[in-house]
Amino acid sequence: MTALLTVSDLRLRYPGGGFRKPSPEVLKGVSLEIAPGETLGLVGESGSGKTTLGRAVLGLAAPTGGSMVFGGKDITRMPQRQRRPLAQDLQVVFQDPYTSLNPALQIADILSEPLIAQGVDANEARKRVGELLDRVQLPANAAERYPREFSGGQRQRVAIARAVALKPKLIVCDEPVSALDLTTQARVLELLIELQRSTGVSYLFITHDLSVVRHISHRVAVMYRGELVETGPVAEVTNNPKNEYTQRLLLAAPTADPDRQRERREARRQLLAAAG
Amino acid sequence: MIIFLLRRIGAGLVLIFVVTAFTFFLTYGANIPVARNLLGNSANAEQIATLNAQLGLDKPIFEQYFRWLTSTLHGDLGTSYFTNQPVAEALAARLPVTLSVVVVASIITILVSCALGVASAARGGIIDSILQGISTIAFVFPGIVLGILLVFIFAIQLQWVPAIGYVPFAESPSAWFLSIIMPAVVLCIGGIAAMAAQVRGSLIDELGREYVRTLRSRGTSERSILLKHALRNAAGPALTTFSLQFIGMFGAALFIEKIFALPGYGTYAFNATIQGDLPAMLGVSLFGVGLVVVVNLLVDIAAGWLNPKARTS
Amino acid sequence: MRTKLATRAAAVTIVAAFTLAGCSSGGGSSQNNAAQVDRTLQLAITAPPSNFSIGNWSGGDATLFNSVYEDVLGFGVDGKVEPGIAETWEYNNDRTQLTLHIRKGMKFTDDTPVDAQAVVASLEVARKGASTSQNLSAVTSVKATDGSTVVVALSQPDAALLPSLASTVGAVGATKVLTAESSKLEPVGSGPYVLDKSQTTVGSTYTLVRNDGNWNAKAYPFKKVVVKVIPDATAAQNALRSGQLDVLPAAGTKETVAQFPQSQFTTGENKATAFGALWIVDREGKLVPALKDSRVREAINLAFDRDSIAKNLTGPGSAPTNQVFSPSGQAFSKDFLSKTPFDLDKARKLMAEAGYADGFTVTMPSTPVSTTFESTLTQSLSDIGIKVKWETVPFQDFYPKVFGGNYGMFFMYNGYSGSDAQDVKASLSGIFNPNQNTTPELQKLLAAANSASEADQGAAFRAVNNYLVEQSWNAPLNSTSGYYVASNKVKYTPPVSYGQNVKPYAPADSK
Amino acid sequence: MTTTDIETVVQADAPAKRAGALRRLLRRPLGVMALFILASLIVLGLLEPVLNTHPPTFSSLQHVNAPPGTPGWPFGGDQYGRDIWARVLSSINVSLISALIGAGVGLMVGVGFGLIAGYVGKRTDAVSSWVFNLLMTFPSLVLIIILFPVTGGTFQSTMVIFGFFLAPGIFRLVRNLVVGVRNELYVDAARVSGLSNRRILTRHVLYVVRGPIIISAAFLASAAIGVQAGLAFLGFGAAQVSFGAMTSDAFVNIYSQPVQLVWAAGFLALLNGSLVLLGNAYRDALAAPQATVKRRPRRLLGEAVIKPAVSDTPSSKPAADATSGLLTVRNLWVKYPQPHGSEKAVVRGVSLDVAPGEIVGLVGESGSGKTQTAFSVLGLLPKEASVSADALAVAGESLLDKHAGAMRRLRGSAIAYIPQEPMANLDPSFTIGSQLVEGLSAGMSRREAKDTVLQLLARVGITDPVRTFKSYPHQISGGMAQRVLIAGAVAGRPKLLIADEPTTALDVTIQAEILDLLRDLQGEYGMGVLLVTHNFGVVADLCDRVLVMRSGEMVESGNVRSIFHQPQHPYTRELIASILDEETVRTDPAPGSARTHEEAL
Repeated sequence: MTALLTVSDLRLRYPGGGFRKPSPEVLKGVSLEIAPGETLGLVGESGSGKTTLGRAVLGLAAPTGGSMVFGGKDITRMPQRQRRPLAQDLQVVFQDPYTSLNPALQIADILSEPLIAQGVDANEARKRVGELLDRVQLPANAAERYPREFSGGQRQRVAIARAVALKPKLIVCDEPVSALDLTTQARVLELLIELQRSTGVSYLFITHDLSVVRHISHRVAVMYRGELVETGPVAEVTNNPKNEYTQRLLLAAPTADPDRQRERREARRQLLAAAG
Repeated sequence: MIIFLLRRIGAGLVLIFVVTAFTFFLTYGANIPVARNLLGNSANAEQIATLNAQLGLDKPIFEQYFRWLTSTLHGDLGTSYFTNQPVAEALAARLPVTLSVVVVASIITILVSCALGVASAARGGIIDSILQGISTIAFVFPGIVLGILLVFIFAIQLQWVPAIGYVPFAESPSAWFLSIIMPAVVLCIGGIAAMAAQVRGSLIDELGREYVRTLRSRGTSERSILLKHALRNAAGPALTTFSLQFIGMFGAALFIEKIFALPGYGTYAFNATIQGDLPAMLGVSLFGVGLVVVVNLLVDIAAGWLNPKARTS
Repeated sequence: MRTKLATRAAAVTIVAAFTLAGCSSGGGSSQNNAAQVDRTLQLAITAPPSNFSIGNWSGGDATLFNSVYEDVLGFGVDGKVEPGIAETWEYNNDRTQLTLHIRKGMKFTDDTPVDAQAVVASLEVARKGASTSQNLSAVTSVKATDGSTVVVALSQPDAALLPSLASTVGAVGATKVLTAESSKLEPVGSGPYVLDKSQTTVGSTYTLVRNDGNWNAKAYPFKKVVVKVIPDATAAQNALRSGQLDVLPAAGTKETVAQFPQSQFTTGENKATAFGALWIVDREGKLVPALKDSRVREAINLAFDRDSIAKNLTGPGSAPTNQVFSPSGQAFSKDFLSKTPFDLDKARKLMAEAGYADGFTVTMPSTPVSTTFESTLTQSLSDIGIKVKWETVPFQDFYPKVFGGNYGMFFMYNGYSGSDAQDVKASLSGIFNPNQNTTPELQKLLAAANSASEADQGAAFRAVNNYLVEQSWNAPLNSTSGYYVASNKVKYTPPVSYGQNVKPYAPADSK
Repeated sequence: MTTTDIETVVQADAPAKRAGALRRLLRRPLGVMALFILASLIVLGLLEPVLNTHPPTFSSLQHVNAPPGTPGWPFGGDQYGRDIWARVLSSINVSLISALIGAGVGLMVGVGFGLIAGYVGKRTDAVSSWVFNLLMTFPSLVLIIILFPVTGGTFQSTMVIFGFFLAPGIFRLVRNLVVGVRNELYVDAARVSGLSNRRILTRHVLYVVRGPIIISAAFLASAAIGVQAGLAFLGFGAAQVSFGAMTSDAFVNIYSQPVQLVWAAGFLALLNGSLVLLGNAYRDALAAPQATVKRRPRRLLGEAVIKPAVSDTPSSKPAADATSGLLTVRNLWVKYPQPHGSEKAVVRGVSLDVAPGEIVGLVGESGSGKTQTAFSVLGLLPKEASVSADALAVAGESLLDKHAGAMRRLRGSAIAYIPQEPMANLDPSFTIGSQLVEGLSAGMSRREAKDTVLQLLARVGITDPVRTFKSYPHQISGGMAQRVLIAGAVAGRPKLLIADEPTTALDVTIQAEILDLLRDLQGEYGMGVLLVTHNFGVVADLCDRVLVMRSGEMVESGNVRSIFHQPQHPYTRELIASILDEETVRTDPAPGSARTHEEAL
């Protein structure tokens, strides 16, 4: 199997802490694989280390152990300079569409930035901006406008356009829809799936929302306190969780149906009673 | 907390060391003809050489520095070349003067600027505009002019306060207060404006925070919200501003001392400098930096006390 | 030379502080009948005294020094030498030996006797002292022939000796502590006042308490004298206005003192206290060759409109002068003023004759003291083609730079001592003559003047004066007296020279 | 919805015109005035050779203390007969040069190191921060004076040194800004895009620090001018013509020629004042793009009073009689003033009811006005909001025209509130206990109040109430903090509880616990609850009835089951349809995995 990304026994501890009391380990030996064209959903609660894992893959956090291989290259401790060409293949969409776009730049500049960074001619880059906007279903006149003139969902489309500008092989999506309204969320997810189908890009999709994971992922990895507790095909993990934490997580999420939610509540109480 | 304090004290000592060494080598490098200045017009070369030898100025620079350092560590700051008074004794006599003025000015600054800042943040509108006006005027209005005006009205016309000089607290607390109140008022005008603006800004920030709304939702009185909660949380940033103000006032005291002929630290520093009085200059920088270190330490302690996060961890 | 930066205020103040060596004390009229009152006199000085150690007095206001120490001789308010520790004195015929008869029964404040030995001891210290040795350079020995007689032997006659002994140079201190470290701040003398350590803060306030054991204590009506250090002139004026001072002997210009309400203050003009001069020190032309030529120096003297300077720049309380002697002395002559009239044409002609028709450039030090005169100097000198480049000199570098031969000429004040002999001596030594230039003629004239009898001294020094003016030795511009202000509670008699003990002050209600 | 959301609502349709900060500055009278004065002074300085009547050091003996207006001596002469006008011009230049040098050195050093330290971080940051903190604590004036012999006393070299003392402030500012920017997601995105550090610095970082640097430059310049003048006033570098020297000269003459002080001090004040005002105005222009709103004085304390509806806000429905329900709202309007004088309505004629013991969910997307509606009932909208209604009553008590004191009493007892962000809603400076005790109504002894609070803490499921009582907010977790806030809300035994997204900031497992707690408490106290949320799961879990809002209007209300199963309004239908169905799981195979599958075959 030729995985696009292979993460093995990744460990990470943020710098800091004292001489006697080192800072806690955020990732405690995480291993996972993502195949080309596949979406791996990474679920977990806040502080579970899921975002850190994404940042480590992106080179924004330095691992303290283990390894990451992307497209056959070891990227575990790749220096910044060598990493730059990697941007062709590895991109990101962040959670907060309000801070992931520089408020001072026009959309056209935001979108051409990765292109120019990879050596695309400025005029050519400018031309591609139009295509990109079209790809994410934004009007062409968006190019001359500033991020603050768009709604959250539209901004997230810009961020997605920026991510796909270089036709990457993997996009790390860090909670890309959790700040969006319900209706917008659904449409952005549709867009992401559509892009995946047409380009064959892989997603490492980080989220805390199980229904989103069900919707977009082929496989799911559940993270709890810096460790992966369960990995498997999405249907298997969400319908028939083996891990106790996964079970709890699934039962805790309220479902949008008063009657089924009552049942789920009961189930959860029983589980907790059994555990407690 | 104790480790934190020890670290700060250590850093302070390093600072004192660095600054005094800096002062020593720079002033030495300036090659001030101390002996000639001391002996004046009629001295001959031989007398100058004798004096240089007496003062140890003929020794290599590092030896001189080492001598100064060791004697300082033994508590002896040397004797002023020009007044022949032990530097430590001179500073001990002069620091209280400047400190009296600066501390009283600080107290006035804190009280008035908090009151102004609170009023401005709470009432807005006219008080806000007045505060803005005061701060602008205070910033541009030369303190000298204000000083002259105050002296003219209160010392010369009304004769409520002395025009010049300092009366030690031990001699007469009331005379002490009268002798420093005008300098203190002149000194704190600019500071009040800056501090009040800072208090106002921080308060407005705090009043916009969510916990304020929650407090309101529980029926907490506006008075308690403003004076207990918001002010307490706004105190941290204001404190930092205040510590800089304090240090600034210490420098500005120089001008005040000139106008009110106060025998303070500033005049001493001034005289030491223009005379090239090395021991006095070193004493001045030692005490100046030492004072800054102490003030910063106190501010840190106060900030820690104000901020439970720093206090409890 | 100390702490004068802040005193750029009034020229007179500066002059006071600048009065270099040989500050003499002029005696007040010995008011033996003055009512002794328990009043306190409040005075101001611009800078604190650096020390009270005999031989090291470094100039400045001598009020404190001369109040604490009784000098060998004293000065009268008219500038005449009066008895001090020596009741009487006489010279031998060729004026090379001075015999002093010491007053009997005097005691230092530490209860040791003031006798001939004590006088000898103090004078011996003064002979070596950095600030006094020059004044006593003619002295070859000082001996006590008995308990109350001291004989001072001179290598050559010195007319300045008596005035010197009446000034800080002649101070007599207790033998035990004469050279002790403590004498710097805790003097022991036999003067009219004692420094009260408990009420003194070194550097800011000095309190003198009357020494009733002083032989002339009755002449000092004030029981206590508080001397405050107030460097800033305006602050001092404020203090006087608010009643924190009694007198400002050098309050400033006529305009300044006019602001004091007459209902509460008396004002008046002082005696001439100092003069400002362009000192032409490079008379050998080492640095500025042109200055060697007496025609150039004369041209410089002719370039100044001294009357206008006195009238407009320094204003009332100043007078034009082209002489280094005090207008109050005998050597000064008003007639000599016509020797250097304001005559640009003649000046330019002299420049041309000397070969400097196109002028030359000269660098002069700019000090806080010179600022007043700088624009006038620049202007006047450029009128005859001399271009002045001003070089700002930090105060502490001034002496070394002048002594280092960095300037051909510079502007500076010198104080009048009250003695013609001392005045000319000061003008021909130290920074005013760093190269010790002299000429045989000048030497001859000086020797004659120094050995002249008291009666002939005036004429003899006038001859010296004449020579210096005619040779354009320097370019004195302006003598200044300034004005005093006294509260109505205190009567102030301006002395001949500035830098006194408290003799000039008396309660207003006494006669 | 937080305050920022309220602002977004307010600004939402502000004209999209992008007025630059400079243009905004020019719209402020103070800014224009300052700019004009400063520019005039600079021109005066530059034109010195043309404008001056004499060289600044030229003195004319005839013009000593000449009165202003003397021909050729426009401002008169000083006590040495120098032309005050010429000296003023020259002093302007000295001041401006001082400002340039002082601020220039300060900026270069501060910005340079600030950028590097902030961006590189780690040890570079630690070391340079330490050095600059050290520099900051130097008593600069004293040291400058001490170094006077070293600098030779020229004002230029003095200003170079002073510049270094000015640098720490700038350094801190720039460093903190850069650290802030460095952690911005768009910088991360740029890094992921392969931009070089230099490019990130110039493109993303410099933009952000630009404004604050300009502002501080104005203040630094004024500080430099002040220090130069101050030193000259004291007599340092007195030979140099400058405002300080002029002031000092005039100070001596203060009693005889007071007008001379006016020139020096006046021009110095103009120069300094224009710089400071300019800095302030520019800061305001940067901070508040729509600052024209400020026309109305902004009172930060106090809340909007709810007005009875007036005719210009037509009722969408005829006003119903106040029911006997717990909460009755009829035709509620909330409006905010806009920059151009108009008003924008964010709640438009909303009517709703909550019966005693009923849990009503108020749902809608962001900007729908649901939070504004909830805060109207609490009376916690900001002062600038204008709120009106035909009827607004809680437990039969009308809130219309109720003054602040009465509203406060009502909030302490009848109405309670649970916020969204638990941490931000606790005062960080006070212990949990003291905050809760304070909320309890008076008439209780401290001892009783403490016992009550401890019981409440236990009731909301806190395992160690005593310890939590003594803890500070930062010492407890978010879930705990929300329990504490719930305890605070129910302490007064309220009849109506308004919960604004009470679980949105929490993890699902915690959310489930909090929902359980809310349900239990509601049952126990028989409270009516108005629950603002966008989460239909929460609605399904807790609510009896649902109200759906869009763009400030109520579009549908009904029983929870009917809303979920038979939504009537198209918008409600769209909302329900957007809920990600739990049953649908992605089934299309990943192309990559498919290929691997084929390869395996």
